[in-house]
Amino acid sequence: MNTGKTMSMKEAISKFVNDGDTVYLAGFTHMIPFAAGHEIIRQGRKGLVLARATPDIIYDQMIAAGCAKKLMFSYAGNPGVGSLRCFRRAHEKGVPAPLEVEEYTHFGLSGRLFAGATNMPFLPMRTNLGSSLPPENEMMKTVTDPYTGDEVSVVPPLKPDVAVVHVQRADANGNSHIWGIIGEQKDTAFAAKRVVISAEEIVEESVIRSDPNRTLVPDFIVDAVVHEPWCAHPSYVQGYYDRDNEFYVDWDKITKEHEATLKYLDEWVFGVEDRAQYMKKVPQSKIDSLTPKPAYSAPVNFGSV
Amino acid sequence: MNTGKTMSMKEAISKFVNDGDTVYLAGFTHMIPFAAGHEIIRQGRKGLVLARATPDIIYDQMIAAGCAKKLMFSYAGNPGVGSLRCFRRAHEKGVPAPLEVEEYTHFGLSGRLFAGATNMPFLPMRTNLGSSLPPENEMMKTVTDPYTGDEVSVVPPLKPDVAVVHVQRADANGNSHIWGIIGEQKDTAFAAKRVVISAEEIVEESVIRSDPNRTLVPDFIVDAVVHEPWCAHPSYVQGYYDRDNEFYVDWDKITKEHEATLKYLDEWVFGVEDRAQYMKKVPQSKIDSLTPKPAYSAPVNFGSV
Amino acid sequence: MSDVSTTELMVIVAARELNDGESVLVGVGVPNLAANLAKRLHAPGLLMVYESGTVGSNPSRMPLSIGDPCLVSGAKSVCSMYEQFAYYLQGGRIDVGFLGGAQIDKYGNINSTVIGSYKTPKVRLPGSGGACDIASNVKRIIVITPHEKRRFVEKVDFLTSPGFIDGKEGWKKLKLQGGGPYAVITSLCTFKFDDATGEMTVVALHEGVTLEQVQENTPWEVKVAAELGRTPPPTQEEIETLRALDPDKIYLR
Amino acid sequence: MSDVSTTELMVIVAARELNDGESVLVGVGVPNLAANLAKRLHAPGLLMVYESGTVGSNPSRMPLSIGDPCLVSGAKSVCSMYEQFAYYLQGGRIDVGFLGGAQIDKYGNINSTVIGSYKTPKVRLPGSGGACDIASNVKRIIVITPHEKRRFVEKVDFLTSPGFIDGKEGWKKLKLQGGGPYAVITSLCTFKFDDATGEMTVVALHEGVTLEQVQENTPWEVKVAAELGRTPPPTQEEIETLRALDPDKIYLR
Repeated sequence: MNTGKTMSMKEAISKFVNDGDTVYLAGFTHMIPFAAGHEIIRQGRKGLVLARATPDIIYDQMIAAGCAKKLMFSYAGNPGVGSLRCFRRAHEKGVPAPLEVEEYTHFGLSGRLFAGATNMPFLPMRTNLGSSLPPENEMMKTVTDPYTGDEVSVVPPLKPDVAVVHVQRADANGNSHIWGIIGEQKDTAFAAKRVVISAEEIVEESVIRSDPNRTLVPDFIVDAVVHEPWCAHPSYVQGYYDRDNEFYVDWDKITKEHEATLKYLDEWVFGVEDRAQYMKKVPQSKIDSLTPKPAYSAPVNFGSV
Repeated sequence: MNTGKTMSMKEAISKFVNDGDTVYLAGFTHMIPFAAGHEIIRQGRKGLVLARATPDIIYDQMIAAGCAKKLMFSYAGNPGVGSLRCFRRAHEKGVPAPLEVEEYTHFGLSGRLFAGATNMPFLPMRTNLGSSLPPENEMMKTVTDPYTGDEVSVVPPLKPDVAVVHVQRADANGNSHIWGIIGEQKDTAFAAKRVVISAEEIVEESVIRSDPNRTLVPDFIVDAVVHEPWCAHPSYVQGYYDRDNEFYVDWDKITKEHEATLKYLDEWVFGVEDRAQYMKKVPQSKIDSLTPKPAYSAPVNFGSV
Repeated sequence: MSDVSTTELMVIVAARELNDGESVLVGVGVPNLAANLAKRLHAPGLLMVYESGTVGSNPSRMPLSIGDPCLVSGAKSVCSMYEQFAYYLQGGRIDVGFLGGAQIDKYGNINSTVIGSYKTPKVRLPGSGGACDIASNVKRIIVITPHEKRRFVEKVDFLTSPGFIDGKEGWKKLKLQGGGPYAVITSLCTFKFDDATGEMTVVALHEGVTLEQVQENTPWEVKVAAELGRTPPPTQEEIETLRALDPDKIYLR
Repeated sequence: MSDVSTTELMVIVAARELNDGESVLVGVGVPNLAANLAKRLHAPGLLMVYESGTVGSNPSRMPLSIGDPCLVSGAKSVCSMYEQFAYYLQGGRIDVGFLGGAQIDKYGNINSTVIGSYKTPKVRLPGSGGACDIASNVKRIIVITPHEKRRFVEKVDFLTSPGFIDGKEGWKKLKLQGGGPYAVITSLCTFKFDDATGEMTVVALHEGVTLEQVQENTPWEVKVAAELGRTPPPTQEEIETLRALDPDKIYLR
């Protein structure tokens, strides 16, 4: 197999993520690349603009570690649990450092990514009118609809400096098959200036080419490919492992105090070298409980003429 | 198997296509629903606005049969061959009847469908500026980009009265798996007020549910489901049959004169009752030559938690 | 029925507001229970759509988030995030959306963003997520909320999701395609909204609740419908079906 | 090399303009041959994208249309029609686009819509298709056309796809993201475009062709590059590789 653009997560983050970058770690609840976030923390990146519709636990950790100067988001909660305490501590109290916010609705932020991915000048959308948000965010503007004369809310394209997109399977050059909740995976990859793909499995190009409709990210927009099994834990990967809901609940307790949060980071981020070492610390019983039973898609015939 | 919304093409056209409708028979080179076009001709619909990016042979036939008052399109050629002679005869010479045109670029017309499918107020796009087309089509307007001050071309949403979308496999309620060139299949279904799905195969709902990412059309926007094998001939269906290129070349000769064209319609459209009878007239050797060798997609695991 | 909890009661009352054949945008927790309860009882053809892009899910367990893998395996269709908001919500294809929040006012405006000022919040809440998008585009908004004084306010600190703004006249000027707030189901009563003014109006009191109790827990002068009703008590079938949906009492605490 | 046909020559000259690692939006026929020829010779990493949404195709036969199923089986990726134009073309990800048409003027403006007036055409041509979208968004436009007087005109009857409009100044006002026309490869010569004025300029004459022949077949006064070159003759490798691509001479007539 040719090695293409494959490298370690350490190398990929070192090469493609710089201090001050606008970073988008993709994944709407699904395939959130925790391993990439942890490596960014380990490498001590500073002054990042962290963009994600749902910051989730991974950005809470990066904020607690002091990587971020700003959070761009649409829903800053611990999904199904409650608050993101590190985000709140930074934004409300400046601990460990003050944190600016740039806030949208889900439609608004996913729309900014879609507009960035497709290089639209701006994107009209049916939302935001009447809300208190547009006056607080100068990126949200209005335009007069030339067909009806009505006022229409618009957002500008978002083009992050760098994105990490985790996928189920990719070839060594970055052609990626993604299934399940596809969220903003494709739009993030197309919108970003630099793209790191991490994958549960690296497969032969022929596997990708057997089903081109499943390829949401084509290789020529990809800069690095990282083979990183269990990259998304405690988030999940459809068909590979389930969400570790227990950890999402525990995070609420771990983060009650900043010091306890740092202790967690010391053990699980700074205390390991990479995802493989992290996974060695996860008990086998936990791994077993998260592993789903197989359920395969019915194949389709592309034919050969 | 429950019969859901299944009915014959005859019944579906009779129920859902009215004189004067804006009709979109979907399919960018692929899965063009010829059987639906023929049934519309047989049922003698008049005054239709025929919308398609590429009118192709099917709309040439419907124009020759006198069904259309207007053609909305972006490329009115016989792909790989040359002119659409019936379209030209109608538009240039009024034979068999005058034909208006409403014309876009491919991006413009596929954009109108996308905007219709997603109910955008209007869609900004990077094209049309400098071209002679916008002055000839009052639906194309410009808006000032509120971020840069630049002039931006926009198109309004298109919402056809009725669409026919051919697919590889659907369940009885219209959940549809589509692969290969997916063109404007999804956008047409979501944009249209009434939707007829025709399918090479009707499958159990469990087949659809085994691969929800492949479902481009969900049942709740579908009005009728027609089981119509070989619906698309002489166009093609990925994995089922190849394009009958010979017929595309022949069509150029058949249509040199309006009378010869009518003779073709008499034999192949009015001379048969339905697609099954039409296929009985196609020689077995032709059918064999169009049948591809199988080439299956690598399955994916969705897992069961 | 004294053993029916307040949460169970609210879920059952909400479920009754869903009609067969409708499409509903579901969040996790209480709205998910309401939708699933309706589907199992009087609305077998209810279409459930989640913000995560899953359509027609067939979950094997109680979903623990709107992105739970159990919502994907066996779903009818799954699309991207932008597509979900564009094709389904903006497309005008969703009949009912459930919303909640920290504050609600008498026009059904909801705050789920901050307590205090936006720039220097006392409490920073999660923010809109899809709530403003849902409020702007669904035909009927249903709110399920405990009836507490701190939640019912004269004026929301921050307007996250539009109700009828300052009344129906002002709301009409926004030309939203959605139908606006439809019902607020609380631990004490059901509110609907006055057709002319867009103001929240008590239409039914739950069993054992008085109008005085409602007024005591609502800071503005409560409007009452001409024909004030009583919430029909939960039936045995409703209670049993609901409890079977959440046997581990994850949400039915 | 006298047995090399005009079409073969134009394809070979066009192929030389494509660089390894570039992305090219390909139409069927002659442009498809040029791209495949370049890929087999000096540009193995050329990425071919088709209007039909297929990316990185691996065709088992000569595609007979841009939607040929052989472009799908074994492709890297296939997306929808709007997506192809939005993510790839508008996305600014395509380096080279091939265009053709019935008329071209000295600024590289192309007509593929009508001969005569738009409302009452003498000849109705197929129209833009993706041509105007390609012209507006690719970094380099390459035109391959027989050098005939009726095709080279002072002013196109209809401007389907923008070249440099009335010169670079006017063109800059449109703020297109594309780079505009780059080369016109005819049966007689290769034109490129003057950096300052945007006017078509002969840069190389094909073997045996004189400047007088070019002028005779061009209605305006032809500009000539300061250093006029000669098209290097097709090599044996170029000819053999090209002919192997179209053994049935479907396009190499």
